[in-house]
Amino acid sequence: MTTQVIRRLLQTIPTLIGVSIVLVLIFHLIPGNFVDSNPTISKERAAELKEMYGLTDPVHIKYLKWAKGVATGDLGYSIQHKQPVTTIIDRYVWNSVLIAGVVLIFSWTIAIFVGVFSAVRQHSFYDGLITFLVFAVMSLPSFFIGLLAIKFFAVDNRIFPVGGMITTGANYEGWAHIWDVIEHMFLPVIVLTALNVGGLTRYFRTSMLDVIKQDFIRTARAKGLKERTVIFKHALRNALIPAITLLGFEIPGLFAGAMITEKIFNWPGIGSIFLNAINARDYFLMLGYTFFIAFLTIIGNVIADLLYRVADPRVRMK
Amino acid sequence: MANNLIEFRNLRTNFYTSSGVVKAVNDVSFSIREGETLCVVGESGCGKSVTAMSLMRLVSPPGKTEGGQILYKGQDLLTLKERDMRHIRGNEIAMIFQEPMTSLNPVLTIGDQITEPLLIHKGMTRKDAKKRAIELIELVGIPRAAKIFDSYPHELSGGMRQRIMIAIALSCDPKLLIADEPTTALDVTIQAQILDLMRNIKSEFNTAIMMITHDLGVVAEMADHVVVMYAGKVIEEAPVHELFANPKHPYTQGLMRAKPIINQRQDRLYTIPGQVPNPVELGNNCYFNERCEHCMSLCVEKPPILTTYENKHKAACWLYEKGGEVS
Amino acid sequence: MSEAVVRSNAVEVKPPTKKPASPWRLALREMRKNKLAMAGFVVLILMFLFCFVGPLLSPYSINDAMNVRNGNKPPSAQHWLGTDKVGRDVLLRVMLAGRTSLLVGIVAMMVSVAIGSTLGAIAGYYRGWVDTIIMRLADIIMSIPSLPILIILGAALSELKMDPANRIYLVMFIIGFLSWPGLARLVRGQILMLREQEFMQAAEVLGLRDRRKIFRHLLPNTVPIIIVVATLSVANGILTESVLSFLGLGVVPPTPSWGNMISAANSMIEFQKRPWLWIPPGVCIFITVVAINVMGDGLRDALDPKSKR
Amino acid sequence: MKKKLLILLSAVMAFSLILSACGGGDAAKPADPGTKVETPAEGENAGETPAEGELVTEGTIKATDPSKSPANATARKDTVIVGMPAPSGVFHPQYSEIAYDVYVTETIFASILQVQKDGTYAPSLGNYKVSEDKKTLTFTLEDAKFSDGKPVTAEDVAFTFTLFYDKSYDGPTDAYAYAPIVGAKDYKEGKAQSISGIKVVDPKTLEVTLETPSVLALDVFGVAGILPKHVYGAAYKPGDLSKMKDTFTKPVGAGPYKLEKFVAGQEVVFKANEHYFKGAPKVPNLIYKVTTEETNMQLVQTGDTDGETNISASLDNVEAIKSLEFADLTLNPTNGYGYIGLNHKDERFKDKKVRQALVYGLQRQEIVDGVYQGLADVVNVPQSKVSWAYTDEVNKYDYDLEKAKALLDEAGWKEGADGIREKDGKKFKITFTASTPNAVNEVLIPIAKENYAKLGIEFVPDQMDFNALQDKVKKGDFEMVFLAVGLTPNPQTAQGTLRTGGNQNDYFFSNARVDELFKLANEEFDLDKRKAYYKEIYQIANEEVAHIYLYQRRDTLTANARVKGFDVSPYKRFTFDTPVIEIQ
Repeated sequence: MTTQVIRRLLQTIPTLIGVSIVLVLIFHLIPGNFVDSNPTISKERAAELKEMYGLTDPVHIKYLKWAKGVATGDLGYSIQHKQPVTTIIDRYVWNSVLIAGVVLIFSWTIAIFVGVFSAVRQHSFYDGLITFLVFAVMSLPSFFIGLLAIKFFAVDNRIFPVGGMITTGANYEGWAHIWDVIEHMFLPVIVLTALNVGGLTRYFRTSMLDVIKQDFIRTARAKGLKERTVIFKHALRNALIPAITLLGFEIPGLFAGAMITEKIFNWPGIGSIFLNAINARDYFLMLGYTFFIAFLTIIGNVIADLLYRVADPRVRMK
Repeated sequence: MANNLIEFRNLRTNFYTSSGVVKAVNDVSFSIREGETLCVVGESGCGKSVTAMSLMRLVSPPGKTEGGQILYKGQDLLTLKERDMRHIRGNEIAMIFQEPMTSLNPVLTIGDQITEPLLIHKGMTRKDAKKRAIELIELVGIPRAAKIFDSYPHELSGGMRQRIMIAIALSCDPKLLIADEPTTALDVTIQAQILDLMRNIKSEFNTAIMMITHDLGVVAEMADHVVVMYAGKVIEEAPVHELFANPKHPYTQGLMRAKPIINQRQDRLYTIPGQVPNPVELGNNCYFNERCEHCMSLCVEKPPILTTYENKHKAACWLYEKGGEVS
Repeated sequence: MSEAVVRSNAVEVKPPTKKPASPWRLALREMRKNKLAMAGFVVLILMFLFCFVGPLLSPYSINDAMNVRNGNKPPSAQHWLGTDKVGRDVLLRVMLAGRTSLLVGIVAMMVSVAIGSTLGAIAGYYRGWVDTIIMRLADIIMSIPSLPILIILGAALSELKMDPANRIYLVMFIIGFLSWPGLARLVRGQILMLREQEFMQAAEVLGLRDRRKIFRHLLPNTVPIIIVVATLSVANGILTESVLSFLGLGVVPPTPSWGNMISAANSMIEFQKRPWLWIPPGVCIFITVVAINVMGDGLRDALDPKSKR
Repeated sequence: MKKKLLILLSAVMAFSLILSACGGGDAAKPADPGTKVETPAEGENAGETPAEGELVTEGTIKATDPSKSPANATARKDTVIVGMPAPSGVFHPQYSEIAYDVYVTETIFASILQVQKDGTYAPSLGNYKVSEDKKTLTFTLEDAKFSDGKPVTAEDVAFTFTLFYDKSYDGPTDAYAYAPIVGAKDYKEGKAQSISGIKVVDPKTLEVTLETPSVLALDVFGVAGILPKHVYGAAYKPGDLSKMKDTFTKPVGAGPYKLEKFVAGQEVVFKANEHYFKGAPKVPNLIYKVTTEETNMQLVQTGDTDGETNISASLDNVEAIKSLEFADLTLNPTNGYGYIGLNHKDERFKDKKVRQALVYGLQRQEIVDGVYQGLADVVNVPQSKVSWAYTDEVNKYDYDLEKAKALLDEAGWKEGADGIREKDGKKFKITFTASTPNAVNEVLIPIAKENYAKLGIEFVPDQMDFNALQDKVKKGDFEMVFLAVGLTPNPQTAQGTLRTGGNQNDYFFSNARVDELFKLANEEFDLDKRKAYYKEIYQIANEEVAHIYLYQRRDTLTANARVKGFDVSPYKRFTFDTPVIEIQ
């Protein structure tokens, strides 16, 4: 087991290096830089600052310097925030993680139930309806759903707060604070879940349809098990195991989706910071964050892979 | 003479496919007596498995059991509430299937799968169920039962898996065991072992067995009574010796001839000419007429009726029908 | 209930032997029975007509001078869907935007299919280190979060002195380029399976060249799966473009796209006061993407032998 | 520090707020389908805003019914909440760069001088005197305390000033260019332990000696938030200010408020500083809440905020705020302007007549009204009309097609067979570099295209992403470009754009007299004398068409009428009013 884990981890290294090279190359191409956007400094000062930030290095030196930092856990220096990139990520990422986590739980739960229901009733009216609805929520751009949601739920009918994470000036403590945050989470979570749930529902439906056709389901029924037991114990477990590998790829999707919703709902997450960083050309913050997500994805995949091996007895590691 | 355990009366199960309605089980009647082994014989698609699934009430869409009765202990299973039917499945009537490789859930342990019926039907505690499960595993002839209990299906061979299937089926001491081609997918040596096992079970527990097969060798070895099906209909039914000695229906005769006989060298095995008719386009006639050597004009005009002859022998063929000759 | 029983029982029944229907004809027949998918197909055709023929019928033209004094007019007899801020006819813009958006979706799909299927086939056919390299590359692209990279590529490549009118091609290629790995994996899997099959041994015996084997014998067999993925990726392309437009990095004005038309109405006041600016493009995206998705889904069902009834 | 607004402005351009426009009240009839939409008649003049009646485009529009204030706002008896985009958490006066960080530091820190409504400096924490040779600035301090109760001394000021010249200082202030202190170079290079030009005379007096006189030094020293040495000294190590960055979220200053809590991306919570030297603020709690362009108006409406700094000045928004009835709306000319930059290295643009023709031949008023519906003015000098240095004694360049044609004829550009002017066999074709998406360009491009076509000039827009555009401009790789720029209270900073080789002079504008005037002005501390210099500079810039000046738009400050005392100008931000505002 340990050797498997180690081997799998070692395999990620070339991918990580590849990702980092691609990223640095792309970022190097980006026109504009933070220093030049300050109109009040002299050309000499601008050159001095660029030198200080390492913006003038040729790309391979830039890469080596940066890679060296990354190897020691230093993702670079955010010029805009005047802080290490890791500090900035740490400051904002948890808010994003909160949303992403809740969305992950909701969307998987909903997708599993709806997908199963839809598969069990394949070709029924409900299946058609669900198929349509799922495609409907998948078929609007995220920002559009977000703006519509704000319009209907926060502006026209003041059911949810317009945006942000806490009620300013309320100074809630304890449970009141938690409820306050939950209230503010409603809209972004609903929107992100709606966006995320569609594809997953389709996945689970297809996967369940495959499983339900298997012989062992017939065996289970022939044992006199309740249909619920057949579906949720026998079928779902088989459908879920391959889905574990999907989890790894959920990460970049969730964070990317969150970028838009954070911007719209004014949620203080890392996504909106990243968008700002792009516009301000905060070189290392852009690079650091993108690499961070890529890293999470790769690690997420490894973990998903290992989990899969744990969960599926057929490939279980001994 | 033992009592009827199961009685099929005019069972009809249809499948509504995109190309039309398939009468998979078309007015089938026969019965299984307590402690008896009944073999249902026929080619692929003749409706023998669907008959069994109809009995279990596990025919799924687009199939639908639409007529007739299946009497079990005087009750019509077809009208039973789903809840009551569940209590019969796996408990009083158990079933094993053709593909042992895929009939066990790959992500649950053998133990989980054997104890499941014990827990739900017998209300056993987990501990008792485990004890019983290990007994069952030993009963079906697998050594190191305790270890097998915790294994997963993929760790076992096909023969062992089929034994496990049998153990599951036997777990609640069913009155009837339906075995749908239980040996088809297995090696010949394993086949013999499984058949032995089933024979032992039958003698030990006095369980009735409804065995579905296309292999007349298996029939000869196992059956007390045989039902021959063709295109959804029962065309012949007789005690096993009677049938082998005196097959009436040309189809049955064909089957007999198609079976290789040991120590008898043949240049070519006999094959029944033609193909199984398209199930959607069945007319109002004898479905075998196109392939029959003895086809008469009547055969294409009217369907023959299953008629009882001597020695509890039933057949549906105009050849033996006086009425047929008359009209 | 499942179809398992059906498969093991009734489907043993031989299929009707009327005509030896080709798999395509079967798929088409299957498709026709899927009402939702057919509806999607019809809607899509109508949408194409709307976008490509519609502008020819409009009294306005894209070359009309803008007139801010005629801006932000609500729907009227002259302008059925009103005018935008600078006085352009919204209906005409919606139709022209549809051309852009559909084009973006289709070209992005073609790029993705071309790269994905070729690389997937090569990886699957040659295996070994070729496979490793291609799949590693796919891994790399898949693990870079696509939205940031789209944004960044959009910004980086704006360096190329690109006429904004041509920028849509760039957007198409970027979207297409970033979405090939998924398809490549699928195709690779299929090819790995297919190359072991008998007809390939026949090809081997004939001494065909690799290229011919891959592109004439193997790839065509993966067409169903490619078609399904391709259909869905058109929808995806349209959505991605709109999000990029919202961030100001997609198709840029004055070239209209549904995405940039919606995002032009970006304040709540605009949202509430002038619904004719965002409802039409919003509805168009919605209808088109739903139509493509249900059609793709139907195709999947039709082309996938496993899901045959 | 003065540059923050510029940064804000560039950011605004980058994000390209689509300023929603409204044709409300527009009398123009919809064109018949199938015909080209008529552009307004030639020569039709600016000035008229849509027939809206009295559109107030400047000053404060008072709330009509303060009692309509939402209950939750009214319920806040001791707290004022002001909305703004997210500060990034750089709460250090020498490092804060984006406008919203500056808002926070201005609330927490006090400076020696403070900017007035007209852009002049007034004494605050202290005052200054200039020596005879104008090289020595003497700063004197009031009796003041930091929020921790310790007094503000000349040592603190010296410490603050020294930081600017540290080798590892990477904040936005280019101190040496503005205030070349004697000894700063040696200190920066590590040759000296301290800066010889900074001298603490006594605890209330500090002397700063410059290498050359520079009025810009006030923009460094006058407005620098004074850091308490006893707090920040620990983080200070010459040549390595990395520890200073850990203090960003724990600021201590002598300003009206002290930081209570910073929730990144959400809010900045302040408590009144009881030691504030002008007397503790009347509002005990102040909160800056993070809002976004999409919904900031709704937050005022729901009472979640009492004030909002960032609602864009569009007719839609102005009307919406008016309709709230309980909010005061202040409309100020933005401290900046939009212009079309000409590359003076381009052969064609070297001819003044051509440049002038390009101004005369462009319907600037039409463009500005099209974008801002009256909430912007056409400008003719690179200075805000509220500045003390402003002058309108310049050519107005009203739209005059004939004059423009005549000028081009004089310049030797003759109309060719195809209607395009040519000279020496070269067609007059201008490539216009424009960022997109951009609200101004959307209107400007079609109008300019048409206007210049009438002049016989082919106008070809080349649109691109803002950063790409900026890059091109920096490289001098453009002919004509639309950009906006911010201004600072000190008119001297305009030297960056107008002086030969100025850091912002990407247009290669060069005029010997302008260079000379800027030099004179920089060495003069007397306002009247400086005013005369600047006036001449503006007149030359106008006459020579250094740039085609386009517009000055509006900024807003929206405040719930229950909060009294905001009195802002383009220079004097609301932060300077925080000590005096009251809740009614």
